[in-house]
Amino acid sequence: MIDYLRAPSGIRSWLGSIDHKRIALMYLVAVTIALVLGGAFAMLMRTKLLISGPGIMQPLTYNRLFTWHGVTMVFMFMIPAIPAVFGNFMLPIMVGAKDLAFPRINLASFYVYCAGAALALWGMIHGGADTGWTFYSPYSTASPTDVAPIAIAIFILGVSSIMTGLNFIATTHMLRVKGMRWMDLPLFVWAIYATSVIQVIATPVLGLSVTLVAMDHALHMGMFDPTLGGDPVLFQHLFWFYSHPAVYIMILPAMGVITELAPTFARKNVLSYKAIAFSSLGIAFVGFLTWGHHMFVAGISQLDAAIFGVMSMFVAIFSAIKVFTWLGTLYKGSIALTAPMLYFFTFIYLFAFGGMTGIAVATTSLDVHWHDTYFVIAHFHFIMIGGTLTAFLAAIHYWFPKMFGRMYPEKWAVLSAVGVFVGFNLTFVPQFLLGNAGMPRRYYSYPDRYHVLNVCSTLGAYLLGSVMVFTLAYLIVALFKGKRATANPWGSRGFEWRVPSPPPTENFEAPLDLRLGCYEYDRE
Amino acid sequence: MSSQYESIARQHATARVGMWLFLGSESMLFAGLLALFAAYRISYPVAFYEAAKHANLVLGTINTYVLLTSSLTVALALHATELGKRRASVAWLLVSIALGATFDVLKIVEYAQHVGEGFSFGHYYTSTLLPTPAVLYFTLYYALTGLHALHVTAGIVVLIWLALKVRRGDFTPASHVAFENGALYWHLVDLVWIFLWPLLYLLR
Amino acid sequence: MNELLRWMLNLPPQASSVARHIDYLHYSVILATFAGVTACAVAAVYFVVRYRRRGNELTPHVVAPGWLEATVITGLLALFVMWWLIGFHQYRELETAPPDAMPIYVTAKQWMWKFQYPSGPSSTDVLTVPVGQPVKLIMTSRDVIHSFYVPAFRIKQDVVPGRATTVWFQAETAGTYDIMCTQYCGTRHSFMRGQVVALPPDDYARWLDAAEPDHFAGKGQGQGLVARGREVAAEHGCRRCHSLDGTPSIGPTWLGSFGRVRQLVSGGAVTIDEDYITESMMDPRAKVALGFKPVMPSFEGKLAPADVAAIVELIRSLRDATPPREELPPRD
Amino acid sequence: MKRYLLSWIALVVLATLSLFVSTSGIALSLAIATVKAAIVAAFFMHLWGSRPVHRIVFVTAVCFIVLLILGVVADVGTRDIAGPYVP
Repeated sequence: MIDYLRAPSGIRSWLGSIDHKRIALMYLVAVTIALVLGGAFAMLMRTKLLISGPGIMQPLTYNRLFTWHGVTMVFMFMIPAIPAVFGNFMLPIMVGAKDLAFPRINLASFYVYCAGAALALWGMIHGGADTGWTFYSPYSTASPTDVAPIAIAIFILGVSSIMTGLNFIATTHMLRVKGMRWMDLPLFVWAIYATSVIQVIATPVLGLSVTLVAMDHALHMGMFDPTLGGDPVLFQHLFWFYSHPAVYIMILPAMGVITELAPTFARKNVLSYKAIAFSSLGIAFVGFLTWGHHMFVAGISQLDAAIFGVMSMFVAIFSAIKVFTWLGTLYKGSIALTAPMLYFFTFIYLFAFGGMTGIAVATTSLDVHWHDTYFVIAHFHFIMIGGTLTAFLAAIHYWFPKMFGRMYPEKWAVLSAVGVFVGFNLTFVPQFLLGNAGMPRRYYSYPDRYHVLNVCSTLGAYLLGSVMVFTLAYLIVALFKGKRATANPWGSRGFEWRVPSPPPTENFEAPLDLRLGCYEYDRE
Repeated sequence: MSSQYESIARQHATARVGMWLFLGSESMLFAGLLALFAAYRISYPVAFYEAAKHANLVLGTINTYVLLTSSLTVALALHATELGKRRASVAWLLVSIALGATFDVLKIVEYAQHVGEGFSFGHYYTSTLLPTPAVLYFTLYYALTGLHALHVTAGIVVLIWLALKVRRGDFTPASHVAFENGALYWHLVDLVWIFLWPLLYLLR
Repeated sequence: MNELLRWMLNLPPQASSVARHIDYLHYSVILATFAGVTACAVAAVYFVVRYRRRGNELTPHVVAPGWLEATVITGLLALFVMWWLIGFHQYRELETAPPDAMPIYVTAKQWMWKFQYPSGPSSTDVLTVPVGQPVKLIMTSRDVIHSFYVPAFRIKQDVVPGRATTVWFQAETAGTYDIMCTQYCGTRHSFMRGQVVALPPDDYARWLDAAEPDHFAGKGQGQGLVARGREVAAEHGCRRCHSLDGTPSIGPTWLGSFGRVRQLVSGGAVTIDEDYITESMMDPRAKVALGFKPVMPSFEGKLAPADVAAIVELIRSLRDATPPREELPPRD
Repeated sequence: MKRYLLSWIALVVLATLSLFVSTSGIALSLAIATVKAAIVAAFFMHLWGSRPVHRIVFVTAVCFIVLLILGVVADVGTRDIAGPYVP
């Protein structure tokens, strides 16, 4: 059985391929480019913040930069990253199927993603959108810059997200190998399933709100125009109805990856399978009830603030359950400290810290002080970079042998894991203190008393950026020069490690043997 | 049959599940606009009450009957294909396409009449008869019925594609899942109109 | 202890009445965070050392005992909901101004703050307030959403165009504190900053007398906003439909109407406050009073903010007199 | 076949009914619309006899539509309910 990398060779066979593994690799390339682009915008922003007053760039340029950083990172990296790359590659193998339910829709979702990304880049080059990735009306509908192309690009990226989600739900329901019940599914599949449910349900509302902004800006439709009696707070309702579940779209797959690491490297059964599986679904559904905590000071009624406040506390419980179950899995295990395991501990520490500051920000009266300050920015970067990006790196290192048939260099990987941890903390812990001192977000120039912390944060950003470039470099080198990998280098019981690496196009020669569960390390 | 399925029936069942997921996602698109409509109606009850009087109830009601009947004819077309009667199925499909087209034409007539009276949307709203927030009723009216009409037009294209495939004999009583999914899409479009009609026209 | 923690967390000085309580809640949440995270870290390090890999041996299938999971979940939930309870109680205090608060009218415009005092003077970007007395800011925006944020007072409220939002504070210590706009509002969003100058009561009184009322409206030398209100009402023709002494007229009388609940043509009722009066000037047919025709023209763009504030103050000043028996025409 | 005709007749009758009953407020018209929607979904869209997955997806979508509307209406409807400040 020739493996999928060399099966039919040639560019046309790759670009037109409907093999979920090849589409996953194409997504990996596209998503990495988006990460590099978003990171570049962030570096430029941090460079400007080195000096407190005006300088280095025009205010309009800075405002465009933070909008592009937001749009590129959120819609082109965070949301598609783990589901579209590792979900696409691993889900069929983990459920024992030869491919996803709708392979052609899977390929179409990749090209729709590329179309959306291209339109967004054209919009940016064309000098578009200084409104922030949140597009709050009435500024977004009256902005001097060209908002419509980027808004429509986000709509198109949303369509691609729905197609991916739809594919995963249908596959999990209908294509499990004979005899695999829901409770036999690997927990990564549960996490991707919960993410797909959110993608399918919440994304259309985002599509609607950004289209309304684009039409308001271009055709003066006046849906949220206060001079015509419209209420801008309603746009915030529609936007955050999608965007809060969207942060769960970003973190749930990361939790799925982390849940796979613990049993493999601790050689131990997951502490409580049901707790993790159902907390994934819990996060997905209760996550829809908490969008109002972004609007405590936006002028919503106190009753609403009360409801959304309580619900935000409930959804935090599910994340807390997961953290305790991961740590519990290590108890009485036999832990090997490899690079993915270093990322695992980085994730646990930063996600726990980010999650607890999430509780702090969800407490209504504290949010009045912190809303739209650098405290909120530090909070969500702790979850996005500390959580999703760390899990993305962990997944690349963990599944590198399976996807490419080669091993990554262990020494460099450990160095990069430590570098990410140090660089990250140096960048974002000062931002917590800046937020406490009251420095608002999206500030081109700030009062002088915030200067020292901003310089420190920028140095951290440079360190984090360089570590990321270093990681990308040695991974690309490992693609060609890495040692040949065996089918199961980590000795894991996971289903994906029971097929040769890299797996053949059909994934399985013989159907998956379910006698030994994917987390059963207590018997041979 | 694609290789990852073990039977053609399984592939059809998966196609139906996929279609239902798509319908769920598509209906969420209208959820946003319905939420806006509810919010503005609560903020400005008088303005919406006055503005709803100017909605053309006659055309609205005719459109409701047109869409309900088209749901029936599409269901009958599907039934005919299940029994293998290709000619009857194509005939029912053509009736459904005609009904869909009637809906779109009546919609355009209604829009022309409203714009003529000055009830356009947003900044193009020039009428002074009604209290100012009434412009929101018409902005929402155009958004809701416009989005719905877009879906009706897409439905018509799907029905035309189905009619061609039935005439070419691609569907057999055993394998016609694409026809079922096309019919499901058309029924969703009718379902949405069932809710739009009372909200926009029966605000008496 | 409070000072030490405030310095360590880089929090601004606690200059308003609510700041101290909010900071106590802040300390409890942040300390619990540190405790929780360090506990996780210590547990992780212990597990890594204690259970390091010695060979590919098998590990026992440990199942989490039900009681442990239940206690952890309910314990955490209780802690989080307790924070929410305290937080929401403080939020209620932050959101509802005390009735005796001194109202000041704030107009946010793209990249500046305008303050209008009820007794006449107005100022830009600098808000002077007495220490120890609650101050209520009635804010509206002329273009996009801004957000009034004073870190030292721990208060923040979005200023939404087309609507009046309120925020209140009571300065405890004299001094100048930064005002910042925290809702992105355009190119110079980061320059939209002002100052709150908190003066001891006697300095404030001296400042108030000395402050020349801004010749904003060009008229009304040195007399209060109420007098200016009477003049603006006459000049813009309000007096033709609204009487000040209770005599029934085309429009509802202003005598004794402020603070009362008024029935509306569309059913339902509204309490007459700054919000309703401002809205009725800009969009009169939105909430028409029961028993009256929707004939009032809109004053959108015809009245300067100072004039709007003047009329609101005039109606507020008439509220104590008892209105004659309001005979309402039968409901047609 | 017969089932389709029966449900079509029911739909037309209900539509005409909601025309006359519209003066008594929006709630009744919406209730009738929900009944009509149920008929279309159950019979025309074959929700009645098909796989449970279809019903789950349909019900979930309806729940989230209602959730969004309730969340927004709860805010707009109760904006100035906050009672006087009691120290």
